[in-house]
Amino acid sequence: MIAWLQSTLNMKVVTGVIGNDIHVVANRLMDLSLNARGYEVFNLGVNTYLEEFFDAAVETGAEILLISSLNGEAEGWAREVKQLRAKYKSLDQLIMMIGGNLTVGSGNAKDIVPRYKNYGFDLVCHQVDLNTGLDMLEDYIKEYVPPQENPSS
Amino acid sequence: MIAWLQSTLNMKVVTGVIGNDIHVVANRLMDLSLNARGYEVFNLGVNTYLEEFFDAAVETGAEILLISSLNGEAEGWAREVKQLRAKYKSLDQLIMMIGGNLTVGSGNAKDIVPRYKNYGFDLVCHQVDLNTGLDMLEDYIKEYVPPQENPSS
Amino acid sequence: MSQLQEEREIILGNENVDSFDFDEVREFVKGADENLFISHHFAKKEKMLVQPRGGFPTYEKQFALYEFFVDANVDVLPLTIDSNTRLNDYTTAKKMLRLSEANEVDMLNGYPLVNHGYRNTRKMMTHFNHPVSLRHGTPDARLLIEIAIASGIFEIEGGPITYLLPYSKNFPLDKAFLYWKYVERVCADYSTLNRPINRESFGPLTATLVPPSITIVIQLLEMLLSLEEGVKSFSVSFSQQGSMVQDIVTGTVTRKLADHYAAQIGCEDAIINLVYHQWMGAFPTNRDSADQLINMSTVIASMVGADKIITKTREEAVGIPTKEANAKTVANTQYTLRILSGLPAIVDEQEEEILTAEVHAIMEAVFNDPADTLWRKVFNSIKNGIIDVPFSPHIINHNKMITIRDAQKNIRIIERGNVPIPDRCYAYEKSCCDLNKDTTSIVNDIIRDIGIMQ
Amino acid sequence: MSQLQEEREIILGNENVDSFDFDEVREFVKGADENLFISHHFAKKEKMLVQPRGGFPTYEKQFALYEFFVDANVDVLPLTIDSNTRLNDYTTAKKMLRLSEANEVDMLNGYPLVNHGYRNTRKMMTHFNHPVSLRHGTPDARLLIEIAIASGIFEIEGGPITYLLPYSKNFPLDKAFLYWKYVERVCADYSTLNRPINRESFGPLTATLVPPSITIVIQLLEMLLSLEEGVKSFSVSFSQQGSMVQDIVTGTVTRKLADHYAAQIGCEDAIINLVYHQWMGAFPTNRDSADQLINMSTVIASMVGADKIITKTREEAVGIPTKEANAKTVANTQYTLRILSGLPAIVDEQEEEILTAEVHAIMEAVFNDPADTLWRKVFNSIKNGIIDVPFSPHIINHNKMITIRDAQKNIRIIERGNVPIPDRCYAYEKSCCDLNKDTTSIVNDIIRDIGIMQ
Repeated sequence: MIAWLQSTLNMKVVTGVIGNDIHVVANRLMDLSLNARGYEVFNLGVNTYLEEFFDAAVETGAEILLISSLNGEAEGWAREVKQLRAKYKSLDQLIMMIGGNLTVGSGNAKDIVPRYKNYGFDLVCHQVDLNTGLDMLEDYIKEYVPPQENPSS
Repeated sequence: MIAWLQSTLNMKVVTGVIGNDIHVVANRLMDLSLNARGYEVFNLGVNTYLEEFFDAAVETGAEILLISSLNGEAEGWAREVKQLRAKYKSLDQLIMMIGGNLTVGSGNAKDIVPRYKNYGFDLVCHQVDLNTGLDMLEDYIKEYVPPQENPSS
Repeated sequence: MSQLQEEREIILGNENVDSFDFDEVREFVKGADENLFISHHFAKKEKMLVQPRGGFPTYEKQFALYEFFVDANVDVLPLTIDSNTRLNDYTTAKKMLRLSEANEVDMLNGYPLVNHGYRNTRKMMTHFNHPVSLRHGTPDARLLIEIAIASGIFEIEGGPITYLLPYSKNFPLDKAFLYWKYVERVCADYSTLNRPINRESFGPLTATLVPPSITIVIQLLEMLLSLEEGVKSFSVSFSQQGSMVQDIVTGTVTRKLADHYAAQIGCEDAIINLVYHQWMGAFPTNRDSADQLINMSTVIASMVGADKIITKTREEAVGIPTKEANAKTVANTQYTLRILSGLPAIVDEQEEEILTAEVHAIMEAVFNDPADTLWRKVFNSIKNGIIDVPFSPHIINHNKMITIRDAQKNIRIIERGNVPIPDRCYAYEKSCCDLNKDTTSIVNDIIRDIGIMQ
Repeated sequence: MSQLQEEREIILGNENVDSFDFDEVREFVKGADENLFISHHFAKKEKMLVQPRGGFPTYEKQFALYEFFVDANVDVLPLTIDSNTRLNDYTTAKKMLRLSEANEVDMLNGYPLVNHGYRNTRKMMTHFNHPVSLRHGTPDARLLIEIAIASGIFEIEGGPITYLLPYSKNFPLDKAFLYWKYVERVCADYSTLNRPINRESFGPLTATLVPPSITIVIQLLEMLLSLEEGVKSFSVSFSQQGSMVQDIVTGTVTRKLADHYAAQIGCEDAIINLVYHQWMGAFPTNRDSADQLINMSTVIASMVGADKIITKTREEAVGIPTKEANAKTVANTQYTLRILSGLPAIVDEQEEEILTAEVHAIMEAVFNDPADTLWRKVFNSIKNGIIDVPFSPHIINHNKMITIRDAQKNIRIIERGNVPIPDRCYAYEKSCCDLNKDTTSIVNDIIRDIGIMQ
C-alpha cells in the first residue's frame, strides 16, 4: 500500500453492494476509503445477498457491517434485516450501517432515515457523500457504548 | 501561365458580374476558364453596371460580352439591354451571353431562356455548369455568321 | 467425426434450435456475398468503417433499425443480443419475445437470435447485404455464434476475459476459456470456406480508469488464443481514454505489439485490425454536450488511425437510444470522417517506450506461468493478479491496482498491486501525478476522473 | 493641441454624435474595470477565450443576446456593426434603427453603434462587465472606434488590408491606410490610461483558398502598422483552412514570425495573441453536419494552441443565426474545451521551414519597396502583386495567384503570379499536387476545393 493509505483505527468491517446491483465503482471506492482509514476490510463486492453479509460478519468477527445500495431497491431487502439478524446470536454488538441511494425515485432523508433505523440500522446515509458518511461512522464509533450482555436476550 | 492554361481560340471577351453582386468566386473561375480556353479576357469583376460592360466592349473591340449574374436580380437590369446597346453603333456584331442564376426564387429554364433572348442575348445559361456553358459558347461561335452590315440600320 | 463436430452436434441439438442443417449452412457460407464479410471491407481499406450499436427484440423492429442505418450510410450493422440470451436462458427470451411481438412493447434489451433462428435471421442479413457484427457479452456463446454464422453474421465480438471480467461477479473463468475455444474453432473452420470470419476483442473492459497496459495485454492475449485455434482475421480494440495523446500512443503500441506477438506464434498471415470505441464511460446528460463528445471521439479515432469506429448516441446517458438518434450519429460520423483532412503524424517516443515495456513485462510474466497451455497461463495470471482490471466486479479479479488521471488526463498507475509493471515505468507513472494528497482527496480525484466527460 | 487631437475633434464633431466629452471619456477609460479589457483576460491565460458572433439593431435585442451569451458562459462578447455604418452612412442607419424599434422587425444586420451613441451603449457594456470585441468591416472606422472605446469596447478588429480586400471593389486602399493609422493612434493613446486596448487583424480574408503565406504576411504587416503607432496588445488571426496539419503549422509559424518582426522594430514589449476562426468558408446546410464542423474546428483550435476562438453556428448556411443557436455554440465550445485533454505536441519541420521561407521572402520584397513609409511599401506591394489575395473582389488586387488543395486538403500555390515565392518552395508546393490535368478538371477541382465542408 502506498503512503497515503494509512490511518489510526483497526476495526474489521464487512462491506458490499446488496441485491441485484452491479455498481462496482462505488464498491471499489468504498473499499479504498475504508482501507485508507485503517479498517480491516472484507469486501463481498457487488450483487451480495443479506445472508452473505451476516455470514461474513460472523465468520470474520467484524465490528461493523456497511451495506451499499445504489439502484434504489434496498427497501425490498432491508425489511428482513431484524428477522435475519436475530438468527445470528453473535451479532448483538455489530454496528450496522447502510448508505447510497436508498429509495426508488425521489425521496427525502427525513422520511427515509427513520424508516431504515426502524429496520435495524444504526447509521443511515441517503445520498450522502462517501467521505462524509465515513466521518459519520467514525464519530459514531467514538461515542459508541456496546450494549451490555443481557442474559435475558 | 502554367502548362494547362492553353487553347486554340484567340477572341476577346469582356466579362463580369452585373449589379450589386459580390460573387467573386464565380467571376474568378470564369476568368480562369476563359483564359484557359484561349480567350483574351477583360474582366470587369463584380458589381459592374450594364453601361460599364458596353463601354468596355467598345473600348477593347471585344467580340464577346459574357455577363454573370448570381443573386437573381438580373431581370431588373436585362430589360435595358436592347435600349442601351442601340446607343453603341459599333456593337452590332457582338455576341452577347448571360449565365448564372437568372431569376429570384425557383424558375425553370423553359420560361427563362426565351425571355432573356427577347431581351437581346444570343446565349442564355440558367443554372448551367460553367464548363458546359463555355462549350455552348464555343459551339455557337463555330456556327456564327455575323449579321451583314445593313445600310438601312 | 471429429471431437469438435461431436460437440457441435450436441450444442445444436438444443431444444430451442429448429433442426440445424450443417451441410446447408456450409453451402451458404461458401457461397455468401463478399459484402457480408467485414474482413472483405477491411481488406479494401477505403475508409474507417462506421458501426453503431443497436438491437431490438422483434424481427420487424430490427429490420426497421437497419433501414435507418443504411439510409444514414452505415458501413457495419450491429446485432446486439438481449440479456436473457447472454445468460443462455432461451426460455425466458422466447417468452419475452412473444410478449414483445404481441404488445408492441419491448420486453428485451436486444435481439434474441437463438429464438429467431438462423433461417429467418439470414433473410434479413442477406436483404441488407452489409457486414454485421454480433455484440453479446455471453460467457458461453457456443450456440449463439453457431446461429449467428448460419445467419450470415461474419463478425463475432467478445472473448473469455473481455466479456467476463466487466460483467460478471462469479461466472467461472476457466469455463469461459473453454467455451471461447469452441467459438474460435468454429470461426476458424468456417473461415476456410470463403473470406475469413472476423473475431473482435472487447477492449473497453470496465471503461473505468483501465490503464492502457492492461487493456493491451488483454487484447493481445485474446488475439493469441484466437489465432492459436486458426482464426485468420482479428480485431483488437480499445475505447477513448480521456487524453488524446494516450489514445494515439495506445493505438500505435497496440498495432506494433499485435503484429509482434502474432508473428511469435507463426501467425504472420493473420490480418489484425484496430477498432476504436467512442467514449464508453459516463456520458453527459445534456444531448448537445454528448454530441460534442461523440464528434471529438471521431476526430481522435482518425488521429489514432483506427480501421473501425463504434459509435455512441446523444441519448447515451438517457437510456436505449431511438433508431433516429442512432442513425443521426452514423450520418454525423461519416460527415466528420469525410471532411477531416491533413492529419499530422504524431509520435510520443517516451510514452510509447514506457507503455511497450509495461506490456512486454506483463506478457512475459504470463508466459512464464508454469501451466501447460496459454489459456491456463492467462487464467492463473488473472487469479494471481498479474493481470488486474480496475473496477471489475468479478471475484477472481485482484483489485489491487489503483489508477488516477494526471493533469493531461492520462490514466496513470499509482498502485501496481501484483501487476509486474517494471520499476522505472512505475516510477514514471507516479511521477506524472500529484501524490502529496490525503486519501480523501485521492478518492475524490478518482470520482472526478470517472466523470471527466460530464 | 496635437494634430491627432485636432483631427479627432473634427471627426467627433459629426452631426450624428451627441456632444463627445473627451475628458469624461478619458476618465471612464482610466477607471474602467479590468474585466472589460480582453488584454487582461489574455494575460491571465487560464483557457482559450470563446467569442461568438452577433449584432442586432436595437439596444433591447442586443441586450437580450448578451444575456443568452452570458448564460452560456461566454468569455468575449461580440458587437457586430450594421452595413450602413460600415459605409459611414449614419443617416440611413438611423432611419433603419427607428424602423426596427417601431416595428419589431430587424431592418439592419448589426448594431448601429454611432446612432446609439456611447452614453447608452456604455450602460450595456458595464452592465455585463465582459470584454467586448468590435467587428465591423469598415474602411473608415475613425468615428466608429471613438464611440466604441467611449462605450467600453476595448478590442477593435480589422485593418486597412483585411477589412478592405475581401469586401470592397474599389474603396481607395491608400485612404484606408490613413484612416487606420488614426485608429491605431487613438487605441495607442487610450492604452496608456489603463490596460491596453487590443487590436485584432482579420486573418480569414476572403476565406477562399488563401494560402497561409499570404495570410501570415498580411497579419504581420497589419501588426507592424499597429505597433508602429504605439499599440501594445495585438491579435493575429486566421481561419480553419481545411487541413489539420496546415492549421497547426500556420499557427506555429505565425506566432514565431510575429515575435520576430515585432522585435525587429523594437516592440518586444507588445503582447501578441493568436486567434482562430472556426471554418469561414461555405457551410453545410444540414445543421447536424454544421455542428460536427464547428466541433472539429474547436478541436483543431486546441491543437493550434489559439488564445481565442471565434465561433460559428449551426445556422450559418441558412442566414443570421438566432440568439439561441449562437448561445448553444458557445456552450458546446466551452464543453469541448473543458473535456479535451492530452494534446500532443505536433511539429512538421518541413512544412514549417517552407512556409517560413515563403513569408520571409514576401516580407523582404515588401520592405525592399523604395517607398518611405511602411504603409506605402505595403500599398505598392499590393498594387504590384507582391501580395495577392485569391478571390479578392478589389480592383487593386492582382488575382494572378492560383491555389488548389492537395490530397490532404492543404492549400497549395500552383501559380504564384507576382508573389515572390522562392523557387524551391514553389516547386515543393506544385509537387504536392497532381497538375497533369486539363483546365476543366482544375477549375472543377477549385470548385470542389471551395466546397470541401459541404
